[in-house]
Amino acid sequence: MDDFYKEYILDHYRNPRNFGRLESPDVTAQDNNPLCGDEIRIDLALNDGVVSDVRFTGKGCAISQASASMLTESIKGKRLEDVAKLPPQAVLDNVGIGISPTRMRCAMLGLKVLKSAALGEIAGWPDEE
Amino acid sequence: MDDFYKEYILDHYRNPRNFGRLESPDVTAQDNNPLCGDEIRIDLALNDGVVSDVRFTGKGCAISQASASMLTESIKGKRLEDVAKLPPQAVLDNVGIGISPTRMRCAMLGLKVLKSAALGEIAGWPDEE
Amino acid sequence: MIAQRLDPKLERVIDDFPILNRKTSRGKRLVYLDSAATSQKPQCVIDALTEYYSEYNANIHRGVYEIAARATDAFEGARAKVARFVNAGEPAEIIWTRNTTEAINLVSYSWGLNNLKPGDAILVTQLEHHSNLVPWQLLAEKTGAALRFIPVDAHGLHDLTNLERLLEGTKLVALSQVSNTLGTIAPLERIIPAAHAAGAIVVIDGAQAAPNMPVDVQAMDVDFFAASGHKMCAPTGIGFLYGKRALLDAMPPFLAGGDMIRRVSYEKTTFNELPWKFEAGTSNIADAIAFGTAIDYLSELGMDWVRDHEHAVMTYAFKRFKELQERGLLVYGPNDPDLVADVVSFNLGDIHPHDLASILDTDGICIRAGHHCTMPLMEKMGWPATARASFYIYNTEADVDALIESLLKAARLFKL
Amino acid sequence: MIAQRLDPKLERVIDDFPILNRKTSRGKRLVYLDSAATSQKPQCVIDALTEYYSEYNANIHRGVYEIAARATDAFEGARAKVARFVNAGEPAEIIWTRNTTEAINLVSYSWGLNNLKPGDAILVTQLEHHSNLVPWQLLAEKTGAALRFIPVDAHGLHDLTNLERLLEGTKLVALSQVSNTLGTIAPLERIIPAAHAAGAIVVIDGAQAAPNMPVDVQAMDVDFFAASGHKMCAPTGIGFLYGKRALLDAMPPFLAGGDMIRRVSYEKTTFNELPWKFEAGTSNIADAIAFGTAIDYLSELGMDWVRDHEHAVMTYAFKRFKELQERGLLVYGPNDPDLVADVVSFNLGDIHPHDLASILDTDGICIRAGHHCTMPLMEKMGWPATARASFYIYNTEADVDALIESLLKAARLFKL
Ligand SMILES: Cc1ncc(COP(=O)(O)O)c(C=O)c1O
Ligand SMILES: Cc1ncc(COP(=O)(O)O)c(C=O)c1O
Repeated sequence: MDDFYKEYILDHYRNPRNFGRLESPDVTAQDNNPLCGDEIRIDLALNDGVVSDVRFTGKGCAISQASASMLTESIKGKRLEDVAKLPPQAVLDNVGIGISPTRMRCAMLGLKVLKSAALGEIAGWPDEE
Repeated sequence: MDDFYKEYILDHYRNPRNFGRLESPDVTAQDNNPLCGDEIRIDLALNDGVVSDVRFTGKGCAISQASASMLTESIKGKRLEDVAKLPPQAVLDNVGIGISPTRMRCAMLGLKVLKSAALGEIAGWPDEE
Repeated sequence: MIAQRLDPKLERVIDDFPILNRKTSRGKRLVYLDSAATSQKPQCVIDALTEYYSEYNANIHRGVYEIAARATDAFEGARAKVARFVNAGEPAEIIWTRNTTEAINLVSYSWGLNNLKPGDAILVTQLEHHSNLVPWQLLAEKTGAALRFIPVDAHGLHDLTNLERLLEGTKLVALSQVSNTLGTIAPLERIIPAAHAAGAIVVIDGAQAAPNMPVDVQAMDVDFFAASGHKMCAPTGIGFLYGKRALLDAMPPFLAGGDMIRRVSYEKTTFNELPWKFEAGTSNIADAIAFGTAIDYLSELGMDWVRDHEHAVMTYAFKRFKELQERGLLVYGPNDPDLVADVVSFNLGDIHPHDLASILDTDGICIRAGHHCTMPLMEKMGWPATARASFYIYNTEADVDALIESLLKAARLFKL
Repeated sequence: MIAQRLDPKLERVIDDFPILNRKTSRGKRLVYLDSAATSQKPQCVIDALTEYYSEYNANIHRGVYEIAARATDAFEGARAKVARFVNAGEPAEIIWTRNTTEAINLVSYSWGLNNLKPGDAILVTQLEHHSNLVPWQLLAEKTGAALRFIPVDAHGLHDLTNLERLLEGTKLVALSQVSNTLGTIAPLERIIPAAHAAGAIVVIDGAQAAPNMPVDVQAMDVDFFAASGHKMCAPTGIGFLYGKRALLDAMPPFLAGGDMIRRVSYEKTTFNELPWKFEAGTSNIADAIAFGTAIDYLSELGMDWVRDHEHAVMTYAFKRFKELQERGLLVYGPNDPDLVADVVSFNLGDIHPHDLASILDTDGICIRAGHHCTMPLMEKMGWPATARASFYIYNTEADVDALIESLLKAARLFKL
């Protein structure tokens, strides 16, 4: 687990990319992890069904915030319907190293919120689907 | 425990003394043992604070019914205030042999009802006082 | 002591229960015929508790560290086992409760108070356990709904003659799948579709069914199903409510507190998802996990084997009871092993069941005596009390023999 | 591993807890600093369970036979032990519940729904656990009563400046004797008399007090007191509500079912005496009995010793925490061992408590991270989450040392 706290995770945690809010997002979603209180909100701007811009805000652990930050970097230019289908592995590939089961939901929170935004309804936990 | 089922207990069980109701009792009380469902009702006729007549009805095990039957035999002519003070030992002396803890309340039900009648309010379990 | 022609599987089962291999204070073999009140526990279930408390005791759901994760997995894993055991659609449809009683109260408070109004009716049967009667009496009182009864006949069988009329205006039907006093198996295949056709939901008190026969809540199409772990090899203090997700989702929480919330401010609270919405405060973690072990144990035996085994013992018991008819033995209920599950009620001459139970106790035989929490049924039938023997996976024909012998002794003592 | 200068009594205590003598999967000594969530269990409590299930498991109250009598005696004996432990007037004032949460809900449903009306107020504090907040929110919603708060200051201390005004119209005051997030000990000696003078009853959430200090419900003159066995060496799944007899007697039952009735007909039910009126269905027999064993264990240690021991460990912890101030360690709450009981909340630099707990876990150190079921307090204080260490009878200065060392490692990992 100590290996998780790699430099680039700490960097995303302390310097989250795409942090903030969009002035007039086309879709937006927000959720929290009831088990730990971590929160993520994601705003998307769309252009013909394609994600043209993205911002997120949140509070929480390095794992949830860095995962969300890395996720926002990977979706710009993607079609919304593809975003809705992103598998949990996409997050795990982003973070690059093993996540213990107790922290899985920290890692998945950003993806859950992103899917909720894309689907227009509350998505389930990606690791449970 | 087998010794409990002596001839005279069975006799009181099958031929309860003072069984039935008084036409116009001066005091009456009724109770049951919530743990087993045994029931006793006792009617008393009074004369100057002295028990002049007594009847009981009831349903239940040999121990509760025989104890109540024997109890009614022992109180005729007693002052009501003395009846109210009868100790649990009075019942145990009547039945003459050991009662296991699980059956104590069967033995005490009659006395509880009798005390309730004498006190004009619901008496506690005699074995707990 | 135990007859030698025992099926090796049964012999192994008996070996699994440490209490059955002890002697009473009078040096007698324990002949436990009160499993309908609570079952005995196999060593594996006791071991599951010891293991939890000695190796990974920790509070669940919010713990990051190793033993908390292990406890959470075991706890939620046990829920999944129960879900599979009764064939629920998903583990989230299983709510942990203390026992059947709490499960029924949960439905009565959370569904009942919010769905019933004057003019509606609640339909139960005449042979319900107090736990499946009193909550509905109180609910009827609070909501102004009427409480109606499916009658039972002199043999303790359901009389469905007027079922359709009874269902008119009925919003909730609550009944036990198996009667704990007479063993009667309810004709659910007739009642449930009729109830649904009339627009009522169906709550099954499965306290005596879940331990003794295969249960499939989806096949039965019940809306709620309640059972107690302690009657099915699990520890005391843990039971469950199965509910269809759509119903549970629409219901407000019952108990409030930690774990059942999603977000709390001083002013306002939003609630957690299923199943946690209904599980406030620290759960009975160890006993839930050990319930999972009990489910494994029963599943390994196979619930068909359990039913067949009990059927065989009951068949033998009914046969031997016949021999005592001339001594005044009266057997209540359907008196047919095909129509009952694990219990049989009886009386011997004018011996009160409490006296009978005391006499049998001196021979190491444990039976129950009284009203069995079915006072109104007893009153209707005109029985002040009955003696009840109930059989489970570890009971044998030798246990029946011991019972018969002790009954004969009681008859002699009472000069019958 | 453990420092050698250990007081022999403490050494014996540690020996009593099998889990503390095991290693984590990484081969580390288990440093359990999460007893405020749930305590570990001594061998004698585990043995009490094994003994019950192996020797005298039976349903209680209605059983005539030997093991049922033994179980009933042990069960009611445990109730008497709890009564003595908190100095209740009589055992009948102790109601078994699953946990603190259920005990508080019992009061809220049974007393609250029947005694509150629009215009009345319920007074709690700003640092309540969700279990002592959400039930009152729901009660306020159902009855139209207002929910008010005793504020806490930036150190987590109760601000009683406006107590008298807050008490105007208040019918019920509910507060925790010890905060599970900050450890703050509430000034009950001021609040309880003031509440009574204003005509309110007082409900104490004793979840963190009962395990850690002597409790005397009569001396405090509380009306209700709730606690959980699992936080005080007993199994999960058992807790209790103490209530004054006069209040309990006047309250309607909460859960309905077997055991809590006196007489049932199809139409009507009368209820049992205290305490059984409030105990519907089969109780958690084994865990109640083992709770009695835990009470014996704590009583033998002496609750004064427990409080003194924890005070000493907390004193040492606060001292060592100071060393980490320059690395960014922030300690919340009163920061004074005289004002707090068993817990301390903190944060280390910008390391999120979840990350911190994960890192500490790799060293075998178990702490809690998050909102500790006090979300509104966290929000008010502006802390997204905190790390929390809690100490119990088996924790030592060596445990504090291990914690400090691991915090230093985390600081290095996060380049603080
Ligand atoms: C102060 C306080 N109140 C209430 C509770 C709830 O206790 P339980 O979860 O055992 O019901 C806790 C423990 O989590 C607590 O610390
Ligand atoms: C048919 C039936 N329903 C309900 C119950 C109540 O179960 P529990 O006491 O475990 O809540 C029982 C057992 O006593 C039962 O046999």
